[in-house]
Amino acid sequence: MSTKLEQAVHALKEQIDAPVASFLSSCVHCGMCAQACLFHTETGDPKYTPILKVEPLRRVWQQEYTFWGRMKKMFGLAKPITDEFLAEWEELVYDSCTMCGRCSMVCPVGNDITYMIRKTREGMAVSGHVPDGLVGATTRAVTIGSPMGVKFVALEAQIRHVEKDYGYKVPVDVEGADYLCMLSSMEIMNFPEYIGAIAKIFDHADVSWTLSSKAFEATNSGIQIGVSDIAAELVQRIVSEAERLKVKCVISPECGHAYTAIRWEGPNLAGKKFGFKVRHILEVLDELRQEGRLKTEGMKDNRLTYHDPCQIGRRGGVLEQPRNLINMVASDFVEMPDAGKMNWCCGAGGGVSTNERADEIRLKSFQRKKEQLEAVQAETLVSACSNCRIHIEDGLEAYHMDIPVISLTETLAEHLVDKE
Amino acid sequence: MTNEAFAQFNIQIGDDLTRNVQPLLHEIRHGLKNLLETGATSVIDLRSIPLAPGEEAKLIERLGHGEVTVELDALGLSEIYETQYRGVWLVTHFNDDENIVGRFIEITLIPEILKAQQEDMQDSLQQLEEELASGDDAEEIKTGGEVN
Amino acid sequence: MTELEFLSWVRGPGFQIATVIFVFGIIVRLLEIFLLGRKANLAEANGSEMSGGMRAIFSRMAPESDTMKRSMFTIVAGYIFHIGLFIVIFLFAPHILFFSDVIGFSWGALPTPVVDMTSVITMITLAAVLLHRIKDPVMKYLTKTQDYLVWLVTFLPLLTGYLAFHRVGLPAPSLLALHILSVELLMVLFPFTKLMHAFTFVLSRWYNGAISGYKGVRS
Amino acid sequence: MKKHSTGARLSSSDDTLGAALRRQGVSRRSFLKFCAATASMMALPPTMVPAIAKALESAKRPSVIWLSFQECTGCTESLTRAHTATVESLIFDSISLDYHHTLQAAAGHGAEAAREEAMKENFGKYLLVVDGSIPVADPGYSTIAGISNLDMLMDTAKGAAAIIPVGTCAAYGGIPHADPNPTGAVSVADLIKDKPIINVPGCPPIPVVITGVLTHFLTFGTLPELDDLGRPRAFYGQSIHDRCYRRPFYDKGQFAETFDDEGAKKGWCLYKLGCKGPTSYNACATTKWNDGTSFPIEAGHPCLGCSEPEFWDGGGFYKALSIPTTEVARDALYAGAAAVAAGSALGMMNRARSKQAKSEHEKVSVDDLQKED
Repeated sequence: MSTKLEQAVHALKEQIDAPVASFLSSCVHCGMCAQACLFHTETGDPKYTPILKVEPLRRVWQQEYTFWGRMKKMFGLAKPITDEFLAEWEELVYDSCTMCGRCSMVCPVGNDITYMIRKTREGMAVSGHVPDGLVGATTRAVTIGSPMGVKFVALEAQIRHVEKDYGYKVPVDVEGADYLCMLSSMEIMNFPEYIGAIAKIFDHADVSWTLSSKAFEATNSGIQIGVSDIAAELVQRIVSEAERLKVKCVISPECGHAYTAIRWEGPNLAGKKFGFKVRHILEVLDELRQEGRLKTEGMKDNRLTYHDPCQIGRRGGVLEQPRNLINMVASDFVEMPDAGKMNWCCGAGGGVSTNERADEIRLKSFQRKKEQLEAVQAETLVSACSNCRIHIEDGLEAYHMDIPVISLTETLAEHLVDKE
Repeated sequence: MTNEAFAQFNIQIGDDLTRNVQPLLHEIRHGLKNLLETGATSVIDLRSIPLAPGEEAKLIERLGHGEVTVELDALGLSEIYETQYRGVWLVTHFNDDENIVGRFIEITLIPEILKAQQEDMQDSLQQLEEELASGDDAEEIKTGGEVN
Repeated sequence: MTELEFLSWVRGPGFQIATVIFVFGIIVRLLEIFLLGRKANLAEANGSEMSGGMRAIFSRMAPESDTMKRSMFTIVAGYIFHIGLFIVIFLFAPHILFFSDVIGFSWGALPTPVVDMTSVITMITLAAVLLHRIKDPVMKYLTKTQDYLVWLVTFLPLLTGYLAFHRVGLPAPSLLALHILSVELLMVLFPFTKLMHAFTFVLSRWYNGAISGYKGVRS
Repeated sequence: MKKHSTGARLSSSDDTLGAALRRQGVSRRSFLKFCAATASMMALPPTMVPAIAKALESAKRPSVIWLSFQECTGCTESLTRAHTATVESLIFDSISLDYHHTLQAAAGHGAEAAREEAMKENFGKYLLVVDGSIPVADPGYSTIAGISNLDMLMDTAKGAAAIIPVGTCAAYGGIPHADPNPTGAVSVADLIKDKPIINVPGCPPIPVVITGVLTHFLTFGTLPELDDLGRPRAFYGQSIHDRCYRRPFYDKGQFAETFDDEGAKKGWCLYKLGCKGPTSYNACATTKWNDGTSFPIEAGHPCLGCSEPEFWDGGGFYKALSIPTTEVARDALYAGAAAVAAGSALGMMNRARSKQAKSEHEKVSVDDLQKED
C-alpha cells in the first residue's frame, strides 16, 4: 500500500487531461479570477486567487506531463509536492472554494478553473488533507445513506406528516412511475414542505411519480470531497433504483450539487449513458408550465428576487426556467445585479457548508450576497437549493437582515389553483 | 541635375520631395535680418545639406538674380551674383574642368572673396614697382604671375 | 566581433536557432497538450460543444460588465498592449517584409508614424502593467520570476525596435542587431513560458466554452 | 595628379604648404577659394574657413607613401577621377607622394629603393596610405618586387606617423576577405595595432573623402575624430538613411516594391529592395558622386553598404534588412516536421502515462479518507 502522498500524486496524475494541460499552459497570472471570487473580493486576501488553488494539480501536470517539467524534476529543479505543501493547500481547496464556477466565466484565456478544482480535490481527498466535516458527511453518506445520517425511517415519518398536513398521497417505490423524485436530507430534515409541494403540484398536474425507499438521497458527498469512486457508488444507488422502478426520468431536487452529480457527472461516474432522463425539478415544472398543466392564481406583490444556485444555473444550464416560473406567481420580480450565469455564490456550496471550520469565511463572504440584495432592496428571496437557503438564512441573521428566503417549488405550489 | 534632365528620364519630382527649400529660405531670412541688425554675416554650404533631386535648382530659382554679377578667375572660374534679395549672394566655385567644387549662399554686404587681399596687394605693389624699375630698359615687359 | 558581424549573426545563424526552437517548441507543446485527450462525455447534452467552444473563443474578448468594473485596468491595459503588439508586429512595413519572405505573401502596412506612436503607447502600457503587477496585492502574490522575465522579453523588442527606428544611443547596425536579438530571445523563451497562451488560449477557450456549451450555458 | 620621379621632391618636404602654394603663384584670393572648397569637402562649416586658411599656411608638406596590395585599383581610379581636380592637385602637388607603384614611373627595384629612401629620410613623419587587403593565408598570393604584402606593410608601417587605409579592402578586408576568403585577406587594422589608423572605407571611397581626410591631416596635423570602426566622423558620422532625401517615404511607409513599379518611378524608399542605407555610414547622400551629380539611391538603386565591414557577406544586396539571411521558412518547416514527430512521441508518452495511472487506480473507499495513515 502506497503512502497517502503517493496516492495523492497518483490521483492527480489520473485526473489530468487535455483541457487541464491547456488551461495550465494558458494562465498569464493576470489576477482577474481573483476579482470574480467572493472569497477574495470579500476578504481582500490575495491567497484566495482561484488559479492558485489548483497549484497541486499544476505541479503534477508540469512534472508528469510536460517535457521540460520532467527534465526539471529529473535534475531536482522542480518544486516538490510534499505533505506540508498539500496541508497548506487544504484550506484553499476546500474552505475557500465553493466550486461556484464564477472564475471560469471571467478568465480571459478561458481557463475553467472550477473544472480543475474538482480534479484537484481528487488528489487532496486521498492525501488526508481534507476537512473533517466533509469526511464525516461522506462516511455517513456511504454507510448510512445520507450525509446528514438520515435513514428511510426518518423520511417515512416526514411523509406521514406531509400526507396528513397536505392531504396528498406521497407514492413510494411505485414501479413504472414516470418520475423518480429525489430529495436532499436538508429537505427531509429542514424543509419537508418541499415534499408537500411536490405532492401537490404533481397531483395538480396529474404526474405519475414516486419516491424510492432505497435511494431517496440526491446529494453526493463524493463529488464535494472529490472522490469519484465514492461519488460513483452514490450515483449507482440512484441508477439502480431508477432502473428497478423503470422510471422515465429522475428528478433532482432543489439542491445545487445534486444536480451536477446526477445530471452531468452521473453517467460519467457510472461509466454508461443512462436509460432515463435526469431533470432538475425546475426543468420539470417549466415543462409542465409550457404544456399548460400548471394553473396558478394570485400573485406575490412584494419585491421578490431570485438567487441562482451556481450548480443549477451557471454550472447546470437551468437559467430561464426559474424566471418563467417566478413570473407566473410574482408581480414585482427584480433581478439582482449579475443575476443569471454571473450570479454570485451564496458562499456555502461545494462542501463549504459541511465544513464547520469554514464558518467564519463563509459568513464573511456572504457580504457579497448582502450587497446584491441591498442593491435591489429585495423583500423576498426565492431560490431553488436548500443548501443556499439555509446558508442565506444564516447569513441574513448574522447581518441582521429580515428577508424571508423561500423555495421556488413551494411558492409555486402555494399559488396553484385547487383542483376541482 | 536640372529639372529638364529629370523630365528627360521620366523621373517625377513630387512637391512633397522638395522639403528643404522652405526651411532654407527661412534660414536666409534670419541671416539677412541678423546682418541688418548686428552686421553679422553668415554662410550656408549647400553641399552639407541632403538635397533631393531638383531642390537646389528650385532654391536658386526662388532666390532669383539681382543687380550684381561677378566672375572670378582664380583656380578655375567662380561665379558670384547677388540674388534678388540684396545682401544675399550665391557663390559658386568651379575648377578648371568647370565642375562645381563649392556652392555657398553668403549673406553679407560683399562676399569676402571679392575683396582684394593684403598679400596679393603687396605682391602687386612689388610687381608694379619692379615693372616700373625695369621700364627704363623698356625692352620687354615681363608679366607677373609666376613668382618662382 | 564587429557590429556588422553581430548583425550578420543575428540575421543568420541566430535567427535560425531561434526559429527552430520557436517552431519546434510550440508544436511539441501543443501536441503534448492535445494528445492527452479527454474522456467522452456520457451525459445527455443540453447544447452543442462545438458551438459553445467556438463561441467562447470570441466571446471572451468581451468581458461581462461586472468583470469589466472589477478588472478595468487589467482589461483595458491588456487590450491596448495586445492590439499594440499586433500592430507593431504585423503592420510595420519592415516586419511585413520579413513575414512575406517567410510565408510568401504580404499585406498592407500602416504608415510608419502610426506604428511609431503605437509602439510608444504599447511601451507605456506595458510599463503600467508592470507597475500594476508590482503594486496590486493579487498580482504581487501571483507573480513569479517567470512573469517578470516574460514581461522583459516582450518589452525589449519594442524598446530596441523603437531605438533602432530612431537610431538612439548606438550605431544603427548595432541597434538593429540588438532588436533582432531581442526578438530571438522572445522566440526562444516562447515555448517554455506563459507566452504559450498566445496559442493555447484558443484551445482553452474552446474547452471552456465546450464544457459549458454542453450544459447549455454560454460561457 | 603628378607623377613623381623617385625622390624628386624629398628635399622640399620641410616647406610649409603656404609657401609651396605661393611659389606656384597661387594668389591669396585663390587660396581663400581653395580653403572654402576644402572646408566644404571636409564637411566643416564655412565658419572654419579662416582657421583652415591659417592652418594650411603653416602646414608642413608631409611625405606620403602609398602601398597597393590585393586591390582592383578602383580606389586609385576614384581618387584620380576626383572632380575637384584643381583643388586636389594643389594638395597633391604640395604633398610629397614618394611612392605609389601604380602611378609612379619607376618600377621594380628602383621603385623600392625610392620607398626605402623616403622611409629613411622621413622616418616617423610620413603618412602611409594603403589600398587593398593583405593576404596572410600564404604571403605568395600577392608580392611586389618579391616582397610579400605583409612584409612590406609591416616594414613600411614602422616609420609611419599615421596609416590611412583607403577603400574597404584595406580598411576591413573588403571583397578579398569575403567568404570563403581563399587568400586569408585581412585589413590593415588587423595587423597593425600600434599606429594611428584612419580608415577611409568605401568601394571605392568618395574621392573627396579620400582627399578630405588627407587634407585634414595636412591642415591640422592631427587625426580627425573617429568612430568605432576607425572612420572619420566628419564623413562617416551619419548613415545614408539619415541623410537620404528619400527618407520621408520610409517614414510614410511608401516603398518601391520592384525596380520598375510605380513606387520606383515616384522615387519612393528602396528599403524593400534591400537598401542598406540604415546600416551604412558614409557621405554619399550629401557629397554625392560624379561632380555632385547623384548617388546610387538617387539613381534608383539601393545602397549596398560598401563602406561597412562584411558588406559583401551581408546577406544579399537585394534582401531587405529586416529579412533574415537564412531560409527561415525552410528551417521552420524542418523544425515543424521534427516537432510533429517529437511532439507526437511525447504526446503519446503522456497518453500512456495517463492511461497507466488510470489502470493502476486503487479504488478509494471511505476508509481511505480517515485521517490515520
